[in-house]
Amino acid sequence: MKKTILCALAALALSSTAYADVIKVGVVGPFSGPFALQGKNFKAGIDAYMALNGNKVGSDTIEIIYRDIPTADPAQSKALGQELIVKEKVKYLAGFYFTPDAMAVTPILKQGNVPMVIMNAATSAIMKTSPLVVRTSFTTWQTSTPIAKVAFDAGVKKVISVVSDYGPGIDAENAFKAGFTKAGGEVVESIRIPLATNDFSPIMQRIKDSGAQGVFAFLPSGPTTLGFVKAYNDNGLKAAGIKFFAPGDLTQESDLPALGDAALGIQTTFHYAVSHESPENKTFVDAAAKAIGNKAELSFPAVGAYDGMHVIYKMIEATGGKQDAEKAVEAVKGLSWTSPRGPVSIDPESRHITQNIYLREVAKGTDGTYINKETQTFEKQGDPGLAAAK
Amino acid sequence: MQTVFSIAIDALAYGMVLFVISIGLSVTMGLMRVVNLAHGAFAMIGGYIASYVARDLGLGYAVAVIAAVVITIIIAIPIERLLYRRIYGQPELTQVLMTIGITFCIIGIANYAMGPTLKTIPLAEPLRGSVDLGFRTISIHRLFAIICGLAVALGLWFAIEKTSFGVKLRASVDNAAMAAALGVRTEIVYAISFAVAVGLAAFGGVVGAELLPVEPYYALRYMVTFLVVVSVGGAGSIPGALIACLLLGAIDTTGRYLMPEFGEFFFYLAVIAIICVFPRGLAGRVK
Amino acid sequence: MSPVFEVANLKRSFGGLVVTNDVSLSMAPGDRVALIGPNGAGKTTFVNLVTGNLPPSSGEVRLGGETVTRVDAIGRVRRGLVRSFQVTRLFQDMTPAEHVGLAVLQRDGRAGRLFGRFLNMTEVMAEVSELLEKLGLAELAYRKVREIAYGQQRLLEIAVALALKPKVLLLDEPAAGVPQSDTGRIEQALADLPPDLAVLMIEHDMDLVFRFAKRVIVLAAGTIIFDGLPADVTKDARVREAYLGNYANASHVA
Amino acid sequence: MTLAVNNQSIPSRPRGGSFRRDLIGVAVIAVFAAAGYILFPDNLALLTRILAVALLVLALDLVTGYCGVATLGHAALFGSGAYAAGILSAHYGINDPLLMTLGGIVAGAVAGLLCAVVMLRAHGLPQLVLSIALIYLFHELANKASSWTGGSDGLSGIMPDPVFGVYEFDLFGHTAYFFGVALLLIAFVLLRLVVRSPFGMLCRGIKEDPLRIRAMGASPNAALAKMYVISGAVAGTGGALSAISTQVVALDALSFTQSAEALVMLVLGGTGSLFGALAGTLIFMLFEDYVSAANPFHWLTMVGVLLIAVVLFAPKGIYGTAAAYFTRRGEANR
Repeated sequence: MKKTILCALAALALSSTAYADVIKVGVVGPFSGPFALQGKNFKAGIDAYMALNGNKVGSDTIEIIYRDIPTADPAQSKALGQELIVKEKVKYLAGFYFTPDAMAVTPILKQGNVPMVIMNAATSAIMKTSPLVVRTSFTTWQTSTPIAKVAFDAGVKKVISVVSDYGPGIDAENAFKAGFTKAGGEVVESIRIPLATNDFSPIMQRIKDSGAQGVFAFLPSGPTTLGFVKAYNDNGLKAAGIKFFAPGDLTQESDLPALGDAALGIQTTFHYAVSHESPENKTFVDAAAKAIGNKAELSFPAVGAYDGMHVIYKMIEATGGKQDAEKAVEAVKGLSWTSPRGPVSIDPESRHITQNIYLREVAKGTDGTYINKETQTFEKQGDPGLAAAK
Repeated sequence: MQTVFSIAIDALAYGMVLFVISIGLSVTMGLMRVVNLAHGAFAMIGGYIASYVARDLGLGYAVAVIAAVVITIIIAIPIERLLYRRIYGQPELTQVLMTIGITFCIIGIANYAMGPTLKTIPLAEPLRGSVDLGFRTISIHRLFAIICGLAVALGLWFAIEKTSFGVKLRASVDNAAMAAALGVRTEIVYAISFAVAVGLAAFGGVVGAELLPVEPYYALRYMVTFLVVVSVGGAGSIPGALIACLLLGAIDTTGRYLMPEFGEFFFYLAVIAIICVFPRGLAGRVK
Repeated sequence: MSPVFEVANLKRSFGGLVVTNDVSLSMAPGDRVALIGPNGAGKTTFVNLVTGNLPPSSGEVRLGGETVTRVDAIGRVRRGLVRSFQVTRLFQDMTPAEHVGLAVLQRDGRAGRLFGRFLNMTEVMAEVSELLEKLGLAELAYRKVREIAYGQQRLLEIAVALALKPKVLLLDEPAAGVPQSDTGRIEQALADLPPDLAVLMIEHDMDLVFRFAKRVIVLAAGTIIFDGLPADVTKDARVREAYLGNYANASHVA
Repeated sequence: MTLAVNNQSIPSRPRGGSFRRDLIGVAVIAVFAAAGYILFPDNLALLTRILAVALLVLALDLVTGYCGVATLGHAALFGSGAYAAGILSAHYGINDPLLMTLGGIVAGAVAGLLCAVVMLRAHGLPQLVLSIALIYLFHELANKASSWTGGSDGLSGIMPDPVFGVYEFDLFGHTAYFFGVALLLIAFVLLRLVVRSPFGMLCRGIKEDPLRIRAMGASPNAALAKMYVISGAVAGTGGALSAISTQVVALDALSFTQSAEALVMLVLGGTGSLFGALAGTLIFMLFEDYVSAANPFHWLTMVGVLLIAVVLFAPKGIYGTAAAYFTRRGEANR
């Protein structure tokens, strides 16, 4: 067995000795299916980065190989990861929208001598499964914790939490609860609803009956979010003054046109808003909008991918194009730069991105489109989820 | 007590929306004996057209509804001619394969043509907002959906039971050869029924869009729900479908209120229980 | 001889409509009985009650002295009450050999065996070939049923029934739909049925009834109106009325 | 009946025929497996996945193709096997791949029995809906029992030992592939025996006319339940293979999508034939892999077109239609 690995390593090493090489990066994400929009954003972010920074690092040409995984399907993800490493001989794996898909691939990183840059999957625990993982997106804990403080400071003492019954939802529930109780508030009820919920009226009734002053919600983006926000308005919760708090997944820019006026005034905390004001972001948005074709479809996975590419470029620089996963990861530990989302750095210990989290409110922009208007900044937020899991 | 009323209203509204969207499928499956998994795809096409007409062209909601129904039927005609005709009377599995294939194609095309984002259909002014019922508020659109459901149920019942077309349709369903011998042009009857079913799908897609928003995966996402509702009611039976929708709507709504985390369990356990007691569906005819 | 098959006061109503009313009959091994009756007399319901596909409102069915009223259709077959169907119900894609083989295996409780092929089971094949031979189907043994003529399918129905080694055989119009040229073979097959088997034949064709039956039962409006020798049946006034209506009586009077 | 033993008056069928076909079948699978290994040594993960799904589709063929029970919930059996194998390893430290497979087989069979109890209460369309309800219940159950199954994050920490203590499951997937090929071959040979056995004949009879089978004194439901258990064992093997080879199990193994895909593959290949099931799986998954790699963004349309084309031009499924064509040609030449 050991021999096989050695042979493989030798083979891989041989293939990477040539000077002007093509360095392949395998990107796994949902490019079709219900989450195709997120995959499209991956591609937009990557394309934008390469348009702005060229497709060469030193003398090496970077080539991206996309592989489609429409929904969370770890078996498929593992097969794709294996194929990318063994057949396509990629030196970097990136992408991964869903946590299980990322978790399926982490065990083979060491054997394949390939680092993985996660551009979205937001569960804290992934980082523990392999030392070769770096994440440039966010965790649900990271984005859901500050909103608890926001809610408490807004004078809300009793909150009901409503989350979709799956990994990220449960993370959000725990993160909010931890933050809110610590601040001195009370979570009066925690409701978990099935992912496939079409009609939210009964949930709204439940919220009303709970006597809470505010509601904290986490649902996957798409139709469910739309249904939830509409029900919140239609059932008179907004009119009754029950405040709405959520992490920014809920008011993803690509969903805002559909949410329309219903979403106005909703407060969320998140790491990135397309409307973020900075020269870096302007450059990024212009390039990414061009890549995706329709600016309205642009949202946060694009920035995760953009920064992911930045990290990969740095890794390639550090290793001189040679395949050395450990060295590559080592090189980006503590790396800091100004991302379109603001100043960020890679935490050397957790290899997760440290970044500003912004409080935003859905508002109408100057051109009549809906935006997440940033109103407050929580600086240099790490991932509280990893600590909580211990 | 207030809560009970409130849940009852929600259940009714949800059930009626389900009914409006699913009843077309009941027509294809019960009367034409086609397991039409592409039903949701036609509803989605209707939704897209309505969204385009109302939002991008800025025409009114009423125009959008009519355009959605008419254009969806026009789109469906060649599909019926070229593809569905080949599977009438074929084994169920063949029908499943064909209609899933059609669904995949429509999803792919919708994704390409309309993009992956959610599309909304701006409501007519009088349908926006909510009304206060005294013990709770409910969106006017929900009430509109309830009325639409009742209108569709009555209209279909009338068309099938009281018109000469209904007589021909029932004859064709009971015994196609006999009906043909009596001078009924079954091909035309089938074509019209298919058009009606597709039109109902489109109508349901538009009216239900507030609850089931239009996006490319609409066609697959809700396929199972439609199939379940129709089968529990007993395919082809309008009262059956109505009862099934109200019953499942009530179970779903109550379940989601009382124990949201077990919402799915309630729904599907109820489905299993109902089918075990009524193996042919609530209104299924015993042979 | 003690009766092998008894029906006592069998009654079945659908809502208010009594379809089978107080029917009793008894058969001994070797009996050859024909059950006739005009359309709508309740023959089909009677068959369903006897075979256990329909529960009776009241009354009893006994097989070899055992009350089987509460035994389901499958249990009755296993206790020796076997039927054939008015319209052949055969497996279109299977061969006559497979049909008979399956029946033999089922009778012996071996149809659930997961391994081995009956074609390789000598004693099963011996029985299969004997039965097919007897009914003149040997040459068709390995053709698919859909390829063989209807008359031969009827014979195969009988072969399948016999393979189950019944004590009581219910033949539901065994010659229905068979062209005139082939009825001879079916009659021959009926004549060759095992002598100790009790046979109840439901039939319209009076020629066949007279040639086959030693006893005729007439069912009309759910009740037995005649139970006796074939020779007497046409003379019976109630039978004439049941079949010919008032017209018969009128002509009689005239 | 004793006198008849040596009186075989009907010509006995050439017995070698079916046995020869078995050998050919095994040989064909072996050749395909070897070809896959030699031609696509870098795609073994995909090929192993195909093997696992092929077992699911074979299992589905047993109940759908051979018994006429249409189901959109067969992944319940597959997923139970996968989770059982995964839980054995992740929670109980039973890492022997053979024991894990055995666990998968048992769990699949039990799930099969459970499903049968519910499924056999109705027929036709309502039955199809029962299967859908079942798969959603299984799915929800696994989601709820997240301390056992990892919920929507998936069950990780599955670390199978080397097979026979020698062959390790490596990055390149050699061991997993051969392990899968071996499982598929064993399952195929056993199933060939089963479908030709008296029981297989009984099931074909049930598919055509359950009432007739009742009139022969056999209980269709008992037979179907038995077939469901066998089917569960086969699907469970596939699930275990999936868990062992990918070392992770997630809710998609118990999903409606997985069930529906399996049904599509079966119908695509041709129901009621083991080769049809295998051909359907191979063609569908290779096609999907090819078009989704060629165009990750719009491949679904291509798959749709393939399905429609099959219904229009090969109504018995690809293998079924091809087989019928060659049989006809063979007869014409005779």
